Amino acid sequence: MNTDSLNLRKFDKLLIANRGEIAVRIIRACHELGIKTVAVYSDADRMAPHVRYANEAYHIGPSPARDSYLVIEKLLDVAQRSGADAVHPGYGFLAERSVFAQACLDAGLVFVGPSPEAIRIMGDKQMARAAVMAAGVPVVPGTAKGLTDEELLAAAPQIGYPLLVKAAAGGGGKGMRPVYKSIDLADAIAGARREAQAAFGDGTVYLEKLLVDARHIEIQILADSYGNTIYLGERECSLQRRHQKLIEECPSFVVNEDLRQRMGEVAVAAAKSVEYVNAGTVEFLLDREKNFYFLEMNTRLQVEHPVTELVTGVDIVQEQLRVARGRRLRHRQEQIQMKGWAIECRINAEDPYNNFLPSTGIITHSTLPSGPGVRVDTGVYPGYEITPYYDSMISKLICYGETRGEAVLRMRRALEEYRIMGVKTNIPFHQHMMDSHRFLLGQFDTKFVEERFSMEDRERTNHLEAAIAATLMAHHQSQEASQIVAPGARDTSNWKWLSRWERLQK
Amino acid sequence: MNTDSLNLRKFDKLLIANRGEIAVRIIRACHELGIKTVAVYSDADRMAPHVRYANEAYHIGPSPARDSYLVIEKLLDVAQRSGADAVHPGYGFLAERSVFAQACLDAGLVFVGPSPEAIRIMGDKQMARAAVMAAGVPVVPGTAKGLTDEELLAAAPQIGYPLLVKAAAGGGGKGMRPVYKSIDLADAIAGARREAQAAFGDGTVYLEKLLVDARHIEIQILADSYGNTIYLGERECSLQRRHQKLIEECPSFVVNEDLRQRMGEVAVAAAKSVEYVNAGTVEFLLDREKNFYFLEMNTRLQVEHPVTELVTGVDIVQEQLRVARGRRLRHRQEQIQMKGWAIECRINAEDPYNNFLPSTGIITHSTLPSGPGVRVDTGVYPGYEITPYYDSMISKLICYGETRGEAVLRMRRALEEYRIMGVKTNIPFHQHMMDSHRFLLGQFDTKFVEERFSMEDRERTNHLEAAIAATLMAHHQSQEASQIVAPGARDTSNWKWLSRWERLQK
Amino acid sequence: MKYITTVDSQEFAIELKPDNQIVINGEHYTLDVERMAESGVYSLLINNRSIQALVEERDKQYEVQILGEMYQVQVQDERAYRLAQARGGLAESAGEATIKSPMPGIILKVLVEDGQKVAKGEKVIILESMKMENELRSPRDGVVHHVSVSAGAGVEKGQMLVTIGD
Amino acid sequence: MKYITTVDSQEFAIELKPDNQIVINGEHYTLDVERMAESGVYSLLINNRSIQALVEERDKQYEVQILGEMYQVQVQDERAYRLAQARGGLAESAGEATIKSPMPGIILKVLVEDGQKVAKGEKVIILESMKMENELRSPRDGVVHHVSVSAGAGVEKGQMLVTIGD
Repeated sequence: MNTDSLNLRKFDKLLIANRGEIAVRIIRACHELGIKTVAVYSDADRMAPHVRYANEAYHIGPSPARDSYLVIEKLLDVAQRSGADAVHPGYGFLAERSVFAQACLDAGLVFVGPSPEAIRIMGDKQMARAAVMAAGVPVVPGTAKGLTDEELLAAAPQIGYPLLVKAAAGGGGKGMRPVYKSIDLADAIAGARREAQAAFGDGTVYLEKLLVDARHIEIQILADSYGNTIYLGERECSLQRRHQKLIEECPSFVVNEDLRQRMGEVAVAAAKSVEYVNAGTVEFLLDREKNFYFLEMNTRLQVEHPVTELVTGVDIVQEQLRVARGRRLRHRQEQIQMKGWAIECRINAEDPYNNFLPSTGIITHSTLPSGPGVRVDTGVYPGYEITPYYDSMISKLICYGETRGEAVLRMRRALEEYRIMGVKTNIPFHQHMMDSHRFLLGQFDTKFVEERFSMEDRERTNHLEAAIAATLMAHHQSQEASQIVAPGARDTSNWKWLSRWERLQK
Repeated sequence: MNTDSLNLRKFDKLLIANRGEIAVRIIRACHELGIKTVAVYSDADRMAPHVRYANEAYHIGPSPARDSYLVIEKLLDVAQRSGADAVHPGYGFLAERSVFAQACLDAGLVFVGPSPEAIRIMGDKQMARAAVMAAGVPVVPGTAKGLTDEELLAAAPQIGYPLLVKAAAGGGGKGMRPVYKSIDLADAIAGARREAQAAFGDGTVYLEKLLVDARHIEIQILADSYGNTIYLGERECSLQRRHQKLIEECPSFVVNEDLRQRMGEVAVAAAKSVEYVNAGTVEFLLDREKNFYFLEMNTRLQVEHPVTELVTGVDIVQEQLRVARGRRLRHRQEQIQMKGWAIECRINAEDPYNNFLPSTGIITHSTLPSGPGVRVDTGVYPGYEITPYYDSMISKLICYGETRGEAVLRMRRALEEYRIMGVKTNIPFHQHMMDSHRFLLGQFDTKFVEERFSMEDRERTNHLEAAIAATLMAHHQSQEASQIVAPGARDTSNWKWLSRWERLQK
Repeated sequence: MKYITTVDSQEFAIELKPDNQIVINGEHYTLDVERMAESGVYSLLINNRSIQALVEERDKQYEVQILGEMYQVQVQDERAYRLAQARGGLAESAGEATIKSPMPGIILKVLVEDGQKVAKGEKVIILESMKMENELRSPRDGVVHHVSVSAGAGVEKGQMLVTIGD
Repeated sequence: MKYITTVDSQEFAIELKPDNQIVINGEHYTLDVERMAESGVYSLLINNRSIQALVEERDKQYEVQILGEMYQVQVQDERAYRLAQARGGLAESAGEATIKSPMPGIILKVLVEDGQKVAKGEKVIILESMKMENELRSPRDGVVHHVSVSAGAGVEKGQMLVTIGD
């Protein structure tokens, strides 16, 4: 498994095989390091910031990702035409497809990520389990894959209830069934197999213990090609809806220094089990008794990496690039200090008052919050259209404070400042969460948003003011319409027209 | 001097006796702490962000500051009408006028700052010198004030040349003359007296050693009303033009931990000499041999406080408010850790290619840089008019990095991203400085910008691209004009019109 | 000029008077208003209380954003309001409610059929779009009059899916 | 269509051709251009090299901002350029240069008088404005034709202060 040595060398021009905020994030890191950037874009993204901010940009096809961002040959063709000597996959799209990493290496390109072999192993739940178990990493108790229905039924009592039936090839909750009583197991296995067959073309399932009141805690790791692997503390990612993370924090309310060190060392062991190089994330479930179990390893940059950056002071994307260039890690483990607290809210185009229905449309206005302790990573702009082609994330709003309380209060302030028009956003959801007693006390698990949090008890307080503002606009419109008849009387100032309404009324 | 005890109590509504970015900064801190805010505005500022972000806003008169922001009675009247129980003066305007602090106390308001007495002493150069000398603080060698011409001439040899003749009531370089040879001294004293008399109505002058190759280093201090005073490290503010700071850093390239501690302890002693409470800054000149001399103490929040916030993690404005509410400091000296490096560039409306001439006009477009390590504190917006009434600062762009190098590279990236149209800005000056060899090596003093830095050697590289962009716009305009004749043929899309030019040409 | 303005289900009677005076449900306020050119940002000072609002007109309604929250507002002048009242009220239309597709996507499931009774908030359609399964729910109690699509169909934004009436 | 475009003192002959082709001083490029609605932001892809430019027209010139730098650009179509050349060139006007006040303020000092010779870049007026003393300098070599103000005078933005000719 020594493809790494091929995969490391100085490069000066990087192709970003992605779009949106993460492409912008990578371009910023490259420009800070003096690396030239090559963007790719689909029809929908001609005016996207990643196209405008990159040094070069190439069109790669129609808007659907399967015809553009997912077409390996097109990306390699652009790399060749542009003279790029490295590729950063971002997250999503091809980031965890070992064939893409391999194709880059075969084309003589540095792939900013781990070896294809590491991606392949960690991308297969069963292989990943086997690899990390061999390295002494605790995993959620469960069965091997490939068992028959009869073998699964026989294995269930050892695992105990509740348990989960999970698809070996699964993801996003598909082919997954919780089972609380042995009598329901046979049906659940059959249902999960059907769903997995339909979704992934592979009906293989396995059983896993279902952890109750568990938190999703993940460890950020960094590894260079000289065998140095360090962890950058944990992230708390329990606030999810339908397996989509909504709010992430660093550090976690429930992880103390001792637990952090133990989880960190286990995460490093997991990474080393596949000779991991570059940035990666080891996800764990943490139960009420502070037992933690390996869930999976994400072999790429994570959406929520900024909270770790703010608390550790380490620029993870710059470190990725340095490591891919064959450098050693800049930090030893003992140099990593956690200071302060960071929270990230994912701002999505969806309606929190209507079952989080995605909201499409053109963003007509966008004013980002700014000032102390506020960071916004975004790939949209006024005029940007939220299309069904890509995900609905508008931006990541990240706030830092000396303490968790300060970070929460700052996040409230920033959410109030953030102004987006044209599509509905989940900003009120985040505001409601920041006001929530249980969130403030850190009392939540992965089921909190879906099962114990509701927007219905949110009180909106500015009906009167909204009525006034809309009435003034309507009044102005009707005045303007009537003045078209007598254009000589028309107000020439763009600024003062509304303060004139009282005169119009006399 | 125990007015402090009157000056401290819990308050819930704060009047901000200021405008611009600092008013916005204070409002943000208040909202994060749950304090209601009252803004005041002149005619020019009705739409300013501080008015829109505050909970309440009151008009206080015409645009010139002497008719609005400087009128103590109007501010006290607004405090009374709004029920505000505290006042934050920001910086500039009335921030260092002891009569204003006293008037607030007399009106029963908490003044977020030190006692009137501390302001009065530190506001008088000679009294300040005397106070800090008594506390063992080194000052620049010089004479007392109020000496006759003969006494000054007699004292000069002990101080040695070069020296400065300075006005006791001076500021902004007025009434200040450098003298390099004894033969020029008499003339310089006479000239400085005339200038001081004209500018301040007070011809009192004194002599002071002129330090060559000196750096301007200042120490941020915080003091509560229980006698606790701490320092938050130093700021490097040597990059100035005409005594206006342009770029500030924390920490300084030339201050090591030992010097930091010595300067910090001296700054604390200076503050304690006037029983100082709240945030303050002690300014020093640091010579080549690392001797430092007290320059003055600013008894208020400083423009450049954000660089200290980023490196220490302490929110200085929140600490000001807590201390004014009678709380103890949250940190002991040994808890203050400096981590990383921060640089602030003041973005001003002025033309760096034309002798930094101020540029007035309306800001037609503004896109702030964002992403990792970038903070922008601004009080302007698209539609804002840069008027001659107030200073020409558009914003403060602050970048943070793990190292100075990372902060500089990030600043370059952020300056490239920052887009302002409608007025000229000094962004190219900052870009040129960030590229400058001497800046990168930290080799500069307070004379560097004026004497050894020029925009003339800056090479601008995008003439061709500018030509293309302008030509396309001109072409579009002429096409559009010709299409008015045949409106049926007009392009209805706002987006695609330019990609159509080739068809129009066929 | 008098207006009847509805936000959520709250009605406000708003009268604009000379000299920056405004009367809302009988209460007098002093109002100073400025708008930023072309951006839709309004700054209101209501008895010196500062409110920033973004306002856009869309589908004959106004969308108003204040402090992160979006409000849907209907404004009618007095005459139009009276006419509407005479016709049987504004919101309580006696006609059918229509569920339209909020975005392009694929119908995963149709959970109702013609003639079926439905309650307000009941799931009607599962639509896959933007990599997510989205539940479309009934906006009112009633009876399904017509289902226009079936599972597996691709639909465009705004396409009529189900009508619900009395 | 052919244009002669001047940036600082550099002249570019620019020809827009069909099929996204552009010829600049004889060199061919492939150009893709998009503009953002109403914000003046242009995205150029010049042989796939990405350039973002903000463009505004002001006083019959174009101000173009690229990567923090502002460029002043004059664009003339070929015919207008030839006419101007025939009249003696675009920038090298034979007439007077005028120093106008760039902002309202007070004249602190007038450093020249009528008939005095001045060099390009020489200080002519000290204007106090925005709490600063600002030096106004001669835009060219020449002779002071007329000084319209004296020390102590208040001036408006754009007010003529000094004219300089041959």
